[in-house]
Amino acid sequence: MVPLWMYLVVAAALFCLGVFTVLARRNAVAILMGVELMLNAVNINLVAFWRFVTPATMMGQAFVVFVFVVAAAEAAVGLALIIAIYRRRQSVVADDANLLKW
Amino acid sequence: MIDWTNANFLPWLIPVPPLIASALIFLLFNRSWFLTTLTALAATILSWGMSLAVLLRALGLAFGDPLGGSAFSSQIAWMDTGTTQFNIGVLVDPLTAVMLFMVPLAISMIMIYSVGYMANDPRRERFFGYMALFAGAMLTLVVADNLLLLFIGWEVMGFCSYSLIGFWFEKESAHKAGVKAFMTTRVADVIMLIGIVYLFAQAGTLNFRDIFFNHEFLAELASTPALIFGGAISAAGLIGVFLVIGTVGKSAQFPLHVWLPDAMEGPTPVSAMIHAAAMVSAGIYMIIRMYPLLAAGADPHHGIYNAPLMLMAYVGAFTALFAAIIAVAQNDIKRILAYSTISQLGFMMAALGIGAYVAAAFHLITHGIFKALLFMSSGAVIHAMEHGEHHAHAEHHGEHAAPIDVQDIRSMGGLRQRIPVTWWAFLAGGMALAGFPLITAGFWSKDEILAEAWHLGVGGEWFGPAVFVFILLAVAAFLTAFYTTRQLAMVFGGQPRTAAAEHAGFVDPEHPTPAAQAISGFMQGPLLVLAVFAVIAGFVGVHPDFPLLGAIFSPYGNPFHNFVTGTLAEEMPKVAFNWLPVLISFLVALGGIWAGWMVYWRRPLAAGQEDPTKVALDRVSPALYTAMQRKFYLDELYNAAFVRPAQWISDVLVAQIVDRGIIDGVLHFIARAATVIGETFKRFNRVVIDGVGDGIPSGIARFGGWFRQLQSGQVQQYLLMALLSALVIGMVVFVRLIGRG
Amino acid sequence: MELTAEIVVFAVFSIITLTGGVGVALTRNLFRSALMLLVSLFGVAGLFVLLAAPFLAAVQVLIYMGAIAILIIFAVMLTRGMVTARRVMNDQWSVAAVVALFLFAVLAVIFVQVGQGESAVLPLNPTGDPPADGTAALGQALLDPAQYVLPFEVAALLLAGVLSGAIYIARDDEPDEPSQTRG
Amino acid sequence: MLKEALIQAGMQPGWAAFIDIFLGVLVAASFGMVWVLFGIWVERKMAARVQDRIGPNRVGPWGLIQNIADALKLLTKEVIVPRNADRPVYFAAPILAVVGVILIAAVIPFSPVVIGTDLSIGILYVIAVGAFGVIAVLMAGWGSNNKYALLGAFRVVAHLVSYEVPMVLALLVPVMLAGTMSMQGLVREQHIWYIFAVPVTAFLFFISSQAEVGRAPFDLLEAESELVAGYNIEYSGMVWAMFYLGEFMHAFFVSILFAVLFLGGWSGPGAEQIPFLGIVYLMLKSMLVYFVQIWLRLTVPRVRIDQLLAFNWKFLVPLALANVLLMAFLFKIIPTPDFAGAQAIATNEFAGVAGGIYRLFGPNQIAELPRTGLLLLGNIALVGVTAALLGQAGRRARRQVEALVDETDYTPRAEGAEHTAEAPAAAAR
Repeated sequence: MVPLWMYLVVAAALFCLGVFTVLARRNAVAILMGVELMLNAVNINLVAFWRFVTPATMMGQAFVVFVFVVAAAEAAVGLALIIAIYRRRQSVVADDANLLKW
Repeated sequence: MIDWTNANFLPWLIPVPPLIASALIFLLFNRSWFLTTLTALAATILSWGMSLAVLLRALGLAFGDPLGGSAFSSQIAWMDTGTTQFNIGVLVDPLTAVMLFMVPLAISMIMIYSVGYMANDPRRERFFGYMALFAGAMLTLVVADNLLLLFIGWEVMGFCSYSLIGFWFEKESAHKAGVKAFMTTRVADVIMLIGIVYLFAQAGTLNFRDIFFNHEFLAELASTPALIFGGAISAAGLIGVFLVIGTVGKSAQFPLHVWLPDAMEGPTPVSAMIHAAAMVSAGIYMIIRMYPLLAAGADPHHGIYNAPLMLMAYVGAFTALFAAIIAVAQNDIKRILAYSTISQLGFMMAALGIGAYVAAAFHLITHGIFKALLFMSSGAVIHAMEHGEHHAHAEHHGEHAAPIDVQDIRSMGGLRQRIPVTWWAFLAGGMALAGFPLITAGFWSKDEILAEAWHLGVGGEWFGPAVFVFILLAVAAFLTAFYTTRQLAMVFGGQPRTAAAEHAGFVDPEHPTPAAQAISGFMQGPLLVLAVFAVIAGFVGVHPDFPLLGAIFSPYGNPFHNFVTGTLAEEMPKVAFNWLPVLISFLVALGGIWAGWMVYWRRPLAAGQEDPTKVALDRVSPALYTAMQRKFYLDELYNAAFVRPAQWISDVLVAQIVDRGIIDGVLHFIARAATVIGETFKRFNRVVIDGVGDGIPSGIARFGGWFRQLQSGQVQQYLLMALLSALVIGMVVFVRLIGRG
Repeated sequence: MELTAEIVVFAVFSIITLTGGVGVALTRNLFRSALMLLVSLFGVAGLFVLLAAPFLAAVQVLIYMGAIAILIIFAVMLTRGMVTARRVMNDQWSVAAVVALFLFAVLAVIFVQVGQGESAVLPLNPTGDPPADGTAALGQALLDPAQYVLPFEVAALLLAGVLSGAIYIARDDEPDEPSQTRG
Repeated sequence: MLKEALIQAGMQPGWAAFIDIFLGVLVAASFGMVWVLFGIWVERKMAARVQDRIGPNRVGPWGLIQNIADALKLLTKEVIVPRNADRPVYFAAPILAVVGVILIAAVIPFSPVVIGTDLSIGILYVIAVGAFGVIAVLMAGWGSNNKYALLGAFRVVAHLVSYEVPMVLALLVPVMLAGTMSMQGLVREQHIWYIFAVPVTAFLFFISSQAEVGRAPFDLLEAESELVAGYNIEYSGMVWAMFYLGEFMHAFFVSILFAVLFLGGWSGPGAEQIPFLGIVYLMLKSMLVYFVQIWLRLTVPRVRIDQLLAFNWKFLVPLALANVLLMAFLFKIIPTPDFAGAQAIATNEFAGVAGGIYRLFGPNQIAELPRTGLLLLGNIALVGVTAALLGQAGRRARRQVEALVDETDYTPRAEGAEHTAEAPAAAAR
């Protein structure tokens, strides 16, 4: 049986990739993808822990479902915002949207 | 309430009416001439009445028990000077009583006289105000029971004399004279005040009776060495000297007499008041009052003299002679009298110096009376001359006669027919002054002094000062007689030398009716009264042993002598009657008069003729007469010695150097220093405070600028930072966990 | 750890997931990175299957790949201009890389140490077996009032709100030509 | 059975299971590929017949070989790749499209025994796999670097995604009835074909699956008259063939699904006993459904893209939701049929007539009869309501039009009523 920590390591790797993407990519959409990656990494962890630690209760899976919901919502709003920004400023580069500063 | 009949209270009231009158006149009545004269006369007569009442009481003639040895006195608390309480009060003792006889009399006569004299003067109300104040001050001085109240009266009189001398202030010489009088008396008064203060410091009180009647104190005072001149003089001596100097200034003795002749600038009643009734006599009165103090530690009768007595004797005698000499050479009618006053006061001072204070008092009284008479009559003469001047001027409107000096005797002459009443009064006064034997008061008082002088000096052992005094006084008496007769001759004898003299005396030249006398009734009344007194006053002090008159007038000893000695604690030894001094005084008086008559009366001067004395003296030395006339250049001397240096001091030293140099310098320096300090502060301020003040905000601004970059608007930057911090915190927590785990 | 089929399959899916992730991170072309995202999602679905959560795998594929990824691709399409942008990374990528690596290192170290150490927290082998019909059990859990019905309802509300909001945000302001189906 | 053999052969159980499943799926997939060829022929023949023409008959007897000939032709055709197209994406698209469809085959229950793999979430897996199709379309659209391709891809994606919603809702009902999502489970539970219990759901599923596949009225994907050939414009040769293949297989698999869900799959008399019979039954049912599809495709006019979407979101989805709610409500109310009791009666010799009927009709079927009846009633009620609503909507639309159009010559009214480009009400809504 594949030990738990392998799953965790893979999830961590995926998470770090997600983090890197979010922090490094210039394109807002790419950032969103990064976020999706991170959420998936979390899902892996959740399911892994559910499977290894508490298979009886459905908490892990329920949590994952809710993560899906949130991810979907987040993606929807995120993209809507990006499109709105793009429409107004003709640029989706995260750096350009820097008006909210002093 | 005040018990009018109680003798103790009466003295309080004597000085009050004139003071009130002066206040009223000044404040309320200075517009109406009638009211002014009314209040002034009423006040003086009222005070005269009261003083007469006191006098009679004192003499025991009325109002119950006679004074005897005691004195009325009552005191009230006046000032609370810290530890000691200062009382002032009134004191009536035989000396005061005597003064109360002479002073009010003279003052009232002068008041009445001045009503006539000042009738048509534009500022006559003001004049009466001052006169009333003057009278009040004199009376306060007389009744005062302590030295301070006396000094207050003294000062007020000084002020009144200044204002009265300078009454016609539009005349340059008048107000200069006023200032001169005021300054010289002030010098003396300051020294006197020092004496008073020193006395007060020693005695703790200034009350006459407290000081002069406790002998231990006087002895102790005499023994303690004086503060300043320590060894040479005792405390009492020093105080005495100071007081004497005060009197010298006040009574115009030698060094400080220069103000008296100039005081003639004032209207005649003033000069009368000053030289006769009040001012000068005050000084002598004060010395008599202070006699025990001055004589402390000395017994003139036994040849023991101390500093004050010596001072008085020499100064008095010398002044008498000196003034007499100058008087001979004077041509102004009032100036002659002024110098005669100075010499007469010299007589009194000398008498006091040798211990004959009773004789001095007697002479004081008599002199007061006939000198007042002389001044008022001279006033009348001047009045007449003014009328003459007017008429002469009116008649000879054509050619302008040179305006003559109405007061110059050389422009007078032959006025005995024109103003007969004045002529008789003037004669009486003159003879009294000259000391015409037997019938005039002057003779008796002067004789008394000479007798005393003889007895103490020549008669007995040849004591130093007494002899010196006797000789000088004798010569002075001769000269007095001489210049008096000269004056009489020049003024009244011979023919009128000028047109003014021609018309003098008559209001209306056409019909010389006595009614239209130039001199109004007001003026002539007092003259006659005083003339009478001038004659009879002398009989009060006749020596009992005097051959004929003694028995008549003084059956039980010299009445005046008995009466006055009551004031002093110890009894003054009576002087035995001695023919020699009386004979000398006879000789001197008659000799002087004869001489004067010979020179001036028999061959009256023609208009413009040189004064024979001058001619005589010129033969001796041309400069002598002019020197005498110019008062031995004393004025110039003083002027040079004091006035000019004072002016120099004031305008050069003080103004330029002190004021401008130092004070301004200091101020400028301070100002400059302030600006410099201000400047440095400004620079400091700009550098430090501004530096700090601006530094902080700009620092913050810079920090703000830098800090702003932190919020770059880059979402990813925030995320990175968040992650970093999370990591760090995680690490820390983890390490802690590991640590604990 | 002998080389069981399961490990091989696990390795395969992990590789798929990670290459997908790397692809998302690094590919220059945005569309390609989106596709790489799909690949990694598929990998994750596979891992779910391995972890005996078939329903989740299916849901993952259906929702994530079917909907969210498509949505993202739509977004990529709509912002066409930026797809072939020249600079892919912003200027803080180096720091980000370091931090990510550091993070991964930390997590990996912890997981490996603790995991192998047979600690209760990270058991090596599953402690129990999942219920026979996992999907039904999950359905029960989601709607069982004792368990997760409230979060479920809230999630529903959330979705409703979010989606309508997103539509409003993204709606184009200028009204285009009147749509055909009026009324 | 293969698996046990392998295990004995010493292979790890994991591997053995893996290989076993792998082979099963392989077989199913290949069946799919083979059948497509036949399927295409059938469709072209029917189309011809409908259009009163003969159809392919030259190549091989009755044109059977025509497809193979086409395939060969396509194989030899040169694959032209547009310049700076996104090559990997371009080539991955067709593969993904085919894969997406083949994967469905993995779970098709050909017979009680023959099945790729019986996933517990079978039907969900099918839908999930459907997503691949969507991705493939997108990749094709983007990969071919062609504006029209991209636009076409957008349209198709929108279309597919939106029709997925009613399809999933429709699927819910049989899963709810069967209580399980696994294919075999569904087939076995369908004692009475669900089409009789929930015809509305069946209707919904049929339409949405047609849209999913992109056939018939909704075949906008590559409609010739529309955007050239939709997303597969740039594809030619074998890659285009892949798309074409994928599409047909998808159509067939959907019909199989329909058969499984609503027509009882392989169930039929004797299906349990003879595995092959099951397959035959399934094939017959799916051919029936496939026939209906083609029939629909050839007769119904094409629907415009916005009408398509409007029809979905304004009619299908609400209907589906209502249907699900109704079914769930009814399902809750109707007591579950006690198959045990029915079995007992059937096996109880003494049951007499009842026993006879039960045996005749199969005890389970009879047990399920009441529920099915009630459900049928529910459906009928639903249809009635929907019809009423539609009628009302239609009348309102008609009135609006009449208000605008003069009855006589159907020209816009004289008094210049504001001329709106009022097209006659859409057929659909």
